[in-house]
Amino acid sequence: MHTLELLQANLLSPMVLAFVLGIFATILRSDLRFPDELYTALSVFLLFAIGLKGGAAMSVSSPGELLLPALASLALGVGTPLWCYAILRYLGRMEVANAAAIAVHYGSVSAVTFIAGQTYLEKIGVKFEGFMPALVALMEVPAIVVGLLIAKWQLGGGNLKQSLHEVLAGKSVVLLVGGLLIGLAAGAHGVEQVRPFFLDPFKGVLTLFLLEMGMAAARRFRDLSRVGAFLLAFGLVMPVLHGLLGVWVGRLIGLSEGGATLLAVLSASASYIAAPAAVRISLPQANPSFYLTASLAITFPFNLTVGVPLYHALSEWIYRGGTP
Amino acid sequence: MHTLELLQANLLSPMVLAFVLGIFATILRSDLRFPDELYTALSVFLLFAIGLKGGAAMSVSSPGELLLPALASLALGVGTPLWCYAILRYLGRMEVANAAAIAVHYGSVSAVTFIAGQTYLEKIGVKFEGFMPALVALMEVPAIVVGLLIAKWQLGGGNLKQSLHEVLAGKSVVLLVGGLLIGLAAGAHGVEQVRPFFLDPFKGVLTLFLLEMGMAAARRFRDLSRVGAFLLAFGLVMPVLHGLLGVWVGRLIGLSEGGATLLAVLSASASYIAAPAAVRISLPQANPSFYLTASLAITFPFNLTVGVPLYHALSEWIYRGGTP
Amino acid sequence: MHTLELLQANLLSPMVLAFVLGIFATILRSDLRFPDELYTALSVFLLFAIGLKGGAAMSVSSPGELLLPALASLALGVGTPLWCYAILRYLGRMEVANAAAIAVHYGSVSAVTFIAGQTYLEKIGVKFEGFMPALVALMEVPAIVVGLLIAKWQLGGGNLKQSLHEVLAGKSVVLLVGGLLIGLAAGAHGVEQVRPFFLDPFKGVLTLFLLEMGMAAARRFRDLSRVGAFLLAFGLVMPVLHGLLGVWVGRLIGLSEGGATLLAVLSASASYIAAPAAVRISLPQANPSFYLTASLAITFPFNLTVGVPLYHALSEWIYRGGTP
Amino acid sequence: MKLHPLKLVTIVVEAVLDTRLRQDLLRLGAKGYTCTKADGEGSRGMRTDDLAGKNLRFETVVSDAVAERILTHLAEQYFPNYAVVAYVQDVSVVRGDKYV
Amino acid sequence: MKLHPLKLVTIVVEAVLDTRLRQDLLRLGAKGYTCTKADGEGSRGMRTDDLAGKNLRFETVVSDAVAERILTHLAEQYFPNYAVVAYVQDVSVVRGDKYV
Amino acid sequence: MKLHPLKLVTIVVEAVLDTRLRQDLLRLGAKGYTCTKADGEGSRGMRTDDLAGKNLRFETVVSDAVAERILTHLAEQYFPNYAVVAYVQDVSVVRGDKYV
Ligand SMILES: Nc1ncnc2c1ncn2[C@@H]1O[C@H](COP(=O)(O)O)[C@@H](O)[C@H]1O
Ligand SMILES: Nc1ncnc2c1ncn2[C@@H]1O[C@H](COP(=O)(O)O)[C@@H](O)[C@H]1O
Ligand SMILES: Nc1ncnc2c1ncn2[C@@H]1O[C@H](COP(=O)(O)O)[C@@H](O)[C@H]1O
Ligand code: NA
Ligand code: NA
Ligand code: NA
Repeated sequence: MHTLELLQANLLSPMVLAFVLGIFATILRSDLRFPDELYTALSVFLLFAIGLKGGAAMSVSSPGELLLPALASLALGVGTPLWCYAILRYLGRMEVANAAAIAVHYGSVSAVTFIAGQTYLEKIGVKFEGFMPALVALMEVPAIVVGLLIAKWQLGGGNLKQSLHEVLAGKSVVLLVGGLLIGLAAGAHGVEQVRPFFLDPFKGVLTLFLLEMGMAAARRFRDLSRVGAFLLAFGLVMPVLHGLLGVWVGRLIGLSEGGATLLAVLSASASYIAAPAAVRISLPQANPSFYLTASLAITFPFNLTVGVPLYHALSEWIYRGGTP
Repeated sequence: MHTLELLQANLLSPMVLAFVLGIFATILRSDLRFPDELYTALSVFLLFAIGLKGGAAMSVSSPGELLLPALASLALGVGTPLWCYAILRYLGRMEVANAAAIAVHYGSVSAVTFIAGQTYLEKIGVKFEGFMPALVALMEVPAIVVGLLIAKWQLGGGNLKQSLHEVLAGKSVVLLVGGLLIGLAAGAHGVEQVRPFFLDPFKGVLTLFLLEMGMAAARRFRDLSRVGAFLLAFGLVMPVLHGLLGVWVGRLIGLSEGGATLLAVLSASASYIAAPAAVRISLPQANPSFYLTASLAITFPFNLTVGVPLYHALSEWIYRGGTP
Repeated sequence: MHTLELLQANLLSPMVLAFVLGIFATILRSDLRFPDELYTALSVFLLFAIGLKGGAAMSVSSPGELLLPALASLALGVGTPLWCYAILRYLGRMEVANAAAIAVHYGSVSAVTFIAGQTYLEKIGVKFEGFMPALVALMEVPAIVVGLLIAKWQLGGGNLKQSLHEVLAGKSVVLLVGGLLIGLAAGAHGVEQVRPFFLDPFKGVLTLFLLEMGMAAARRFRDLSRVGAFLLAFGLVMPVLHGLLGVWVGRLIGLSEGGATLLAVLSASASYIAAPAAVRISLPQANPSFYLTASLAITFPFNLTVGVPLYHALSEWIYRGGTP
Repeated sequence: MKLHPLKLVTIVVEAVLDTRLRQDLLRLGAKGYTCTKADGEGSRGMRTDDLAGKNLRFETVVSDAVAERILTHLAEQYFPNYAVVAYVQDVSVVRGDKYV
Repeated sequence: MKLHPLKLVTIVVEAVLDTRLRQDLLRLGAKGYTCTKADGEGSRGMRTDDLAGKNLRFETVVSDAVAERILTHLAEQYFPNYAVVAYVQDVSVVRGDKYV
Repeated sequence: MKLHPLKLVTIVVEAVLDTRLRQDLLRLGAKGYTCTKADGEGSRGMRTDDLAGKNLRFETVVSDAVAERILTHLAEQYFPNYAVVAYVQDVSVVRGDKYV
């Protein structure tokens, strides 16, 4: 009951409702469009702000605390694409390029899903470690390397170095890590100065952003039939398994209940910004209909609506000794 | 005296002054330009925010209250274009297409004028019904249908179905109604979360938007001579008549003094977003110089500066028994 | 020690750190880009907001107070390009067009440097006169006239009238002066209404803007080798001399310590918006690599990081009778 | 490299015709098109672009027959009442079969 | 459909020449033009575009005589000191009288 | 005014190839290029543009040899797997030496 209430609260938050509005706008063939520039501006804001906030939080914690979570994130980032590839290739009988491409997406992470998870925890009053945003940056990259290496090993060709540079110097890593470092250097007091721009309006900006995300996801809906039942199931089941794994690992390395929830959210999320760009450059024979539709039109909506509250419920359940 | 003071206060508000600055920037041939994308972003913000706010207000009122005002709005939306057409065609001796096109604009409403009216009332501390933004959406559409039907009936041709879809699924209706529904579903408490982004900065965003509107209106000024004295008079007299009618209807159906003022503002306002797009598609033989100049360069500035305080003064006068 | 602490505080402010992040993003060849439209939107915001704030502050001061500072600003605006030209032409042996072009830039002012200075003073709690933003507008223009006159006199040709119009009706003057007049007319009370949009988030917007400025400055870095040691020295020494002069003049005309600091910041700053546009139109034979690189890649970063705290330290030192 | 001769049709229209023109082009036989935002001035004094967006510039590589069809369609449907400009050029493309 | 041969002049200039070039084109006899935002690289190393906007790409359909006049004007006024590129092509238009 | 015949190569590609194509063009001998943002539809159903930006439209004035080289490069490197369209036209320019 408690979980259901929280689920309902999540579904009725302005953020999730805006996402749904975006879906409807597209289905109704509305002429509502966000200019690309607005989309870029909103994403710059969100990534930089989440970095700033995390950095300010980290500035009061000791660097040693970060070690274990960092290692665990890297391990998750390396492991996830491996089993995803195996499942897609041998269970799903997909071509090498497509299997590797999708593995990259599910191994990497979605910053917006993370942000939605963080906003959810804040709203229901659950604390988490300040360094969590640093893990977003850490988990974005390894899966891309692993997935592309698999493809290279199976197919030959591909330019791993170029796509590594593209991810590491890509705008999401630069803004997130840059924001973190600025938050760290300026400290909580320094970040306080820019609170009315970067922190207070954060949820509102996220709402507007999710409106656009809803439209983008819905534009992919017509590809849903093309991707087939296997990928649909994959896009719904893998997040839950990865979520469970995330909570379990989080507990293992001593994260708080909230921190474990966010690690679960990260593991469960699939990238749709950094990964698609890297894959399109380095693995162009993979069909974007598969990886983008799965990540953007299946897994993202699932995580945003049901996943986040679910992972938190799992975390709560595990942390409170398996009793609901 | 009291009214004059309020008029002065309105003319000296940052919003109206920004509109005047926009006019001057254009007259001085400044290179100040707002990118289209900024204009779009600001209008997305304003429409969605006004919807959210209205929805949150409606969430604490009973649905029954909305019935009478909704019916009255629809009646105004159907009636206004009828008499506007008659006046323009037979008194103004305009061509069918132009008369119908202008009737569409004066029968439909301007969301920004409404927003300016609402902001004015809030500033001078006059309360109004929470559901008023819903009426904006309701009053935007009927006049477009009626006006285009007149043109179809007189001229044949035209694609009413397509333009109906274009208005109903148009961005202003989607954002306004979408915002309303989200506000309703999330409730006042949910909307509170996004207050620092959507509600607190509202007047500032409106100020920036009106700066751009001033530039757009002034670009139309050179067409003023072309439209002729009749249309100039029409653009100044009709709003006042519609304003009076709006107050009177508002009182009749039991709105508060503030609610009646806003109904007057809506009736008096002329559309310059939804209507032009619909008319241009469905009635392309009508000359945009006429309808856009009248609505954007005559009626909008009039309402923004003098109209809004005037309609409120009328409302006050009527509600307080006709004694000033 | 005290000064060093303040310098450090400046260097670790989110604004300066964002500038540094921008530099790194470019050096790392990140794909992070701000759309032109976002840059325009941010600069519209900053210029208009600084005007509004200044206007509101001026609305409670007497017009007479402005006379002496205005005259002094004009004198600085006329004098600066004269000696800059002489130094560049005869000491630096530059061509007439290039010397005149650079003189224009160093005689004119940078609104963003001013804004950074003002933000710095506010943060360390030093008061200044409300009319200072008016001086930005006053000091932007004369140097452009003087510099172009020199070039015209030496080279013939050039269209002074056109470029005067371009500066006077240029977007930075229109927004700054327009904002000032609106602030004046609306008064502190009127401006209070738009505080959550124009004033509270100001530092945050500046942070984002400086991120973009850092990228733009860094894109100029590869031209640094081309401009030569003389211009490099010029770009570092002149600001300090002009800063000293500014403090001294400020004291002479009776400004407060903070006011003198800001006059120093203005004198020390080099234009990179109004001046380049005017020079490019009227003096196209001058090489933009020289004037833009000097102003954007040398002087601006210097002022932002070291200059502002330095000019304040100078001011403090002079105002407190030469004892640190 | 073998090149195939085809036609490039460029069309500048007011933004209000966006959706319609896209549908028209594909319906009339174009296999694709490219669209950029534009502004401009022309002989007609009609501007609806103040707040609703500016012009759009479409270009489409097509066969001679489809080019003819597109121009005829524009001339009948849009030239009389809308701000539209269109012109045709010869182009050479690499894979000719992609466009017909 | 009867087509008329005309010239298409395409001009890419730095953004600072915006207003000027628009006026020039109409004054030199063009009946209209279309303008899109662009960026690019060229042989000159001069970039003022950092903060003041990028290039603009103008295209105008004109008679041979006007094309000639525009090119001459560009060559005299702008080529020496500004970042400008211009080229001419043959085009066919539907209503030839609209452009002359 | 003396005009020189050259080739105009127009290339529409998905935005992900931005940096690469700029480098390619200069390396293959183009002395400059102009790039505008675009969107469009084509025969392939692949869209990565949802969130990562749309198409880019490059145009470059080059000699016949460079045009040939660019088209061959596109055909080998990008046609098989990317959304790319390219076509060539004849153009006349004022200062021919600027482009070769
Ligand atoms: N001669 C021309 N050359 C290029 N574009 C033109 C020309 N005339 C008109 N246009 C474009 O077509 C649009 C509509 O023109 P018009 O129908 O003449 O008002 C203008 O806004 C321009 O973008
Ligand atoms: N060969 C070329 N083809 C197409 N556009 C060019 C070419 N060369 C230069 N441009 C464009 O013209 C602008 C100015 O070039 P430039 O004067 O050579 O520096 C560049 O920024 C490009 O947009
Ligand atoms: N026939 C065409 N004419 C003009 N542009 C085209 C054409 N076909 C495709 N394009 C452009 O090239 C891009 C990729 O096309 P495609 O590879 O066919 O999917 C599209 O998004 C369009 O912008
Ligand atoms: Na993941
Ligand atoms: Na009305
Ligand atoms: Na200066």
